[in-house]
Amino acid sequence: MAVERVFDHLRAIATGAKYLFLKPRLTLMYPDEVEDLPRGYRGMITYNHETCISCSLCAMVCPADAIKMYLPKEVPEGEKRPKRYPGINYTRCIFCGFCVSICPTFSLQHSTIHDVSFYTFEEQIFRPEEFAKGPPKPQYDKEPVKVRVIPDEERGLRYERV
Amino acid sequence: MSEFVETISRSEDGRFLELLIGPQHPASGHMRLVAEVDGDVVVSLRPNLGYVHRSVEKIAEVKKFLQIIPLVERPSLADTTANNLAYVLALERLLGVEPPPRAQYLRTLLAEINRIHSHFYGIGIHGVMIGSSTAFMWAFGDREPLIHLAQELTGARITYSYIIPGGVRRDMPPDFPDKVEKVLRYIERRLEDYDKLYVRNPVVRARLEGVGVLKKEDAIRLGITGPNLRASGVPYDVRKADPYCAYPDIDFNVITREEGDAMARFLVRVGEIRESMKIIRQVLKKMPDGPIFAEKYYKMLPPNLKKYYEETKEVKFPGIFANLRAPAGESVARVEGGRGEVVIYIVSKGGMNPYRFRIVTPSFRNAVLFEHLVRNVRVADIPAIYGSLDYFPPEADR
Amino acid sequence: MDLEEVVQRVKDALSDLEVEVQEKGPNVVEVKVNRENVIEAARKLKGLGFDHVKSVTAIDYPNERFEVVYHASSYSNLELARFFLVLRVDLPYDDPKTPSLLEVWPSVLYLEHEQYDLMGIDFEGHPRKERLLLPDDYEGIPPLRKEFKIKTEGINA
Amino acid sequence: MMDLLDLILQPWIFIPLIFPGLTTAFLVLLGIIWAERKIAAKVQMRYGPLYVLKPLGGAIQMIADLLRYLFAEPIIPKDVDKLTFIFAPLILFGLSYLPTIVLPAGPGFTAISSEMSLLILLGLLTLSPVFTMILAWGSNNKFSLIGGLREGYLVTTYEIPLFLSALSMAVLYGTLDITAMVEAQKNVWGIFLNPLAAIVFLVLILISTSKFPFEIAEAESEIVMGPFTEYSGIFYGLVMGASYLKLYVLSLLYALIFLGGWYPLPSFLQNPPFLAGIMVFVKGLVIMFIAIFMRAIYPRYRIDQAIQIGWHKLVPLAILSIFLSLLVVYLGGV
Repeated sequence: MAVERVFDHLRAIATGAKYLFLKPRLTLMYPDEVEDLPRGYRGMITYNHETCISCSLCAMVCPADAIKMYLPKEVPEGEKRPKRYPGINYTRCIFCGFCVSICPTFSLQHSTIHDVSFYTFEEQIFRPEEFAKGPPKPQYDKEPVKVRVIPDEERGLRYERV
Repeated sequence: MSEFVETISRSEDGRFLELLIGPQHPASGHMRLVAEVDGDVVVSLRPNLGYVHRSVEKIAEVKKFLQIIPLVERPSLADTTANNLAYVLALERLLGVEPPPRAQYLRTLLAEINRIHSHFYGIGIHGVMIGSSTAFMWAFGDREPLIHLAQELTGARITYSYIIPGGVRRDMPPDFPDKVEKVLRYIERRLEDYDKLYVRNPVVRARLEGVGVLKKEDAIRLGITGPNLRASGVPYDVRKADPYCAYPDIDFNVITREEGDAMARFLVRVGEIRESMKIIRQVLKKMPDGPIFAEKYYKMLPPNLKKYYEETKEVKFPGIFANLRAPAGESVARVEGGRGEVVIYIVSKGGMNPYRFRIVTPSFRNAVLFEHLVRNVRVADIPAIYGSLDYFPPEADR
Repeated sequence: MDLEEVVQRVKDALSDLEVEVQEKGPNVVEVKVNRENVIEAARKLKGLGFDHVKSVTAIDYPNERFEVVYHASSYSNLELARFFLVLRVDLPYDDPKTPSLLEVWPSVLYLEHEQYDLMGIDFEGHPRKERLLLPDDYEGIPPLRKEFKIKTEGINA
Repeated sequence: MMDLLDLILQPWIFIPLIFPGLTTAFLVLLGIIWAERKIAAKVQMRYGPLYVLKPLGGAIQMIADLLRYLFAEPIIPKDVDKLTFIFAPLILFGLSYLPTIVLPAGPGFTAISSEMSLLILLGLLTLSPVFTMILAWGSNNKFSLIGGLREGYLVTTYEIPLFLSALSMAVLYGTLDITAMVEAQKNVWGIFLNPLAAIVFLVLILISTSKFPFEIAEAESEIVMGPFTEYSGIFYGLVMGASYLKLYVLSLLYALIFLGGWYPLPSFLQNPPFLAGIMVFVKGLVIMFIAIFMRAIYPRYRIDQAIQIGWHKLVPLAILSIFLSLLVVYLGGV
């Protein structure tokens, strides 16, 4: 029993020592390396104003009240009932993608952008006009290396330069 | 039940020290534990819940049925699929919708991937609570490949919102089984190293064996759930007792242990990781072809969305989903999540919102174990027992 | 064991009490009982093998009644574990009191406490009357009652 | 200029100020904490400190940390006993550094040559834990109090076997002078003559410097930071540095009495004693490396288990090691 315990100690130490000489690091060196996300990643939303039919399903389904229907800033002359268009509030958005899934005209789509920072809360509210311009680009100090994350039998995850 | 009437036994002469562990404490989580210590011995301990209470049940009453899916995921972030699935099962019973077989298998697949990474989360936290930073880093690192798989499947790392009434939101990518197999082989190999460095480490065993013993009859009496119940020798698992999704077709074992101590609870989790890998392999092998969205809702899609769904196997919601109405009635569903059984009970009066929404999470049912197990143990055993319960305060507080 | 058999057993066990037993769904047996009999009924159901409670839910029907719903099931008898036993107690709206089932099922300790905290149901005999999830100094309407309103914003900005 | 150099090279200046004293101790402090984090990171499949001087793997991370400790506001809580709260860390740090002056840096190169140098060193080592307990008491915090008590229990646990196993080596070599003990190991190192004492002493280094698996007094997940819970800024830097200083002293002692000191350096290289000093230093580093490597392997023991290990295992083994020494002496000695 006691001898067995000594071996257990030695085995634990040997296993730890083994890792001193292996190179299986899992760290992704963000922001020097940035994951090249596949299509289908649920990032920030892009909005196509041209195809939007103003059905407001996106606002109705939004679980966080992030999407709301906005009146245009300037109502066109002679329009009795101006159409409302969606705008998004990224302080609330939870990236569930229900709006994208329910949009019948594919006007809302996911981008793969997810790491954007803002200075104020107001900046994160995108009215339809700004929403149509697309999500802001993330700012990096220097251009990051794009890597693809690949499951690997030896290392768990492997990062391959694109 | 006199044993719970007065668990705090304030001494007259001020001999006992009242120790407030948390909420600002390295190992308390989002809760406070009120411990009374006599020297190094804990006389009694009461958890003080509610620090992160958000009243999910009340919010659900003003949310529409589909909007509740992300809401129920929020309380237990490490184990979102269980809550998502339990809610959708209850909702489907209310709506009378049956998802197609392939969707059932995809649900099972995600649930098991989630179970593995939820268990790694629990193992990691348990490790750092008894002082092994390596167990923590390893477990959290090895969680990453699984989260990556889930991300490929659903598009999100943690909050999947993948399971919707009538099916799932998208099919798996074509090369997915290959990637899963690679990750599973990696985890298998790594579990051997865990075994050598952590599980059989004499210090770990000294800290966990015989600590916080939960007897079988106490576990049943107190309604404990999940791996904590099975570690006390009760072979109850919802996947076997009341099978849902693809589990009736899958061959797997319910891991139980008789000891009921912290080590047993830890080992049940390790055993369940191995069983989950077995289940995932079977699911991928037996995965039937066919639709992933119920016929009832598919018919409601306009032609261009139908075409999109056929081409990309990505479900577009029919417009009715924005204002889904459930018939009056009530339904209850339970699901075996990583931490235990999630029970969801919906009372509907036929509107767009549930009339009463009830979610009982495993952590809330296990919270009683703090005062039951942490008595006449040493101060150092508080984190050892806490960690072994895989208790997650936001999940208990909801 | 199928549902009918369970229903029959429950009926037999509760035959001397005023209860209503019915099937509700594929694996749910519902027992309606008034609050005078609830402890007795629970004790008998526990004797059948329903050894723990999974959920206690109080439902508020404003100015009408409260309902307290216990979802019990079994751990020790795995055949019985497939079924939910729903024990339903009606309470008058102005007197939301019911005996606590803590003596029969210790597993309701936190579950009943939570309903006391959030719905204001008085479980007589329950040892804990302080706040559980709410802040200790909370006063006012219990938040799960219908008269406690929370605002939603609607879809228009 | 030459005079100054000569002055510095005098043992009574060189030892307290250069090696093994202040300068080296300070560099070791910076290096060893960095190495601890780096080694743990390597085992845990991550990088550890990296961005401070990236080409060298973040080697000057600890200088950045030191600056942070220096310039952070040292918060002195309202309810503490101010006198003890401020002075206990200073004294603790000073006392942890003090034993270095007894250590020889090379053959005949000592600041204080005494026939009792081993006893002096051990005596000085016992002083610092008292101040850990004092500052724990002065912090007026429940976690500090428990941490201080744990420290007290551990002191009673490790001191007796530590002395016994060190003295067993004195029995073996027939002297209490560390320099003479090294000279006695010219042919065979102490670790081979009395492996039992060597193992016991190594475990005791872990206990007395609060390293894993005996990091009990500071157990973060239990009692936050133990005696040091209320400390911040430079005071925290001092108390943390003190425990590493102790490790440094004990590791050098281990190198001297078990690992042959400056042997197997041939005698013509021993004078001037620079190479000898480096030899001792490298051996000490190996011991420090072993001590910090344990962080990556073990969780921590419970206090009662540690005390049990101390009294049930280490004390009998230490006594046994004295008999082993006697046996070796009887069979032929060194």
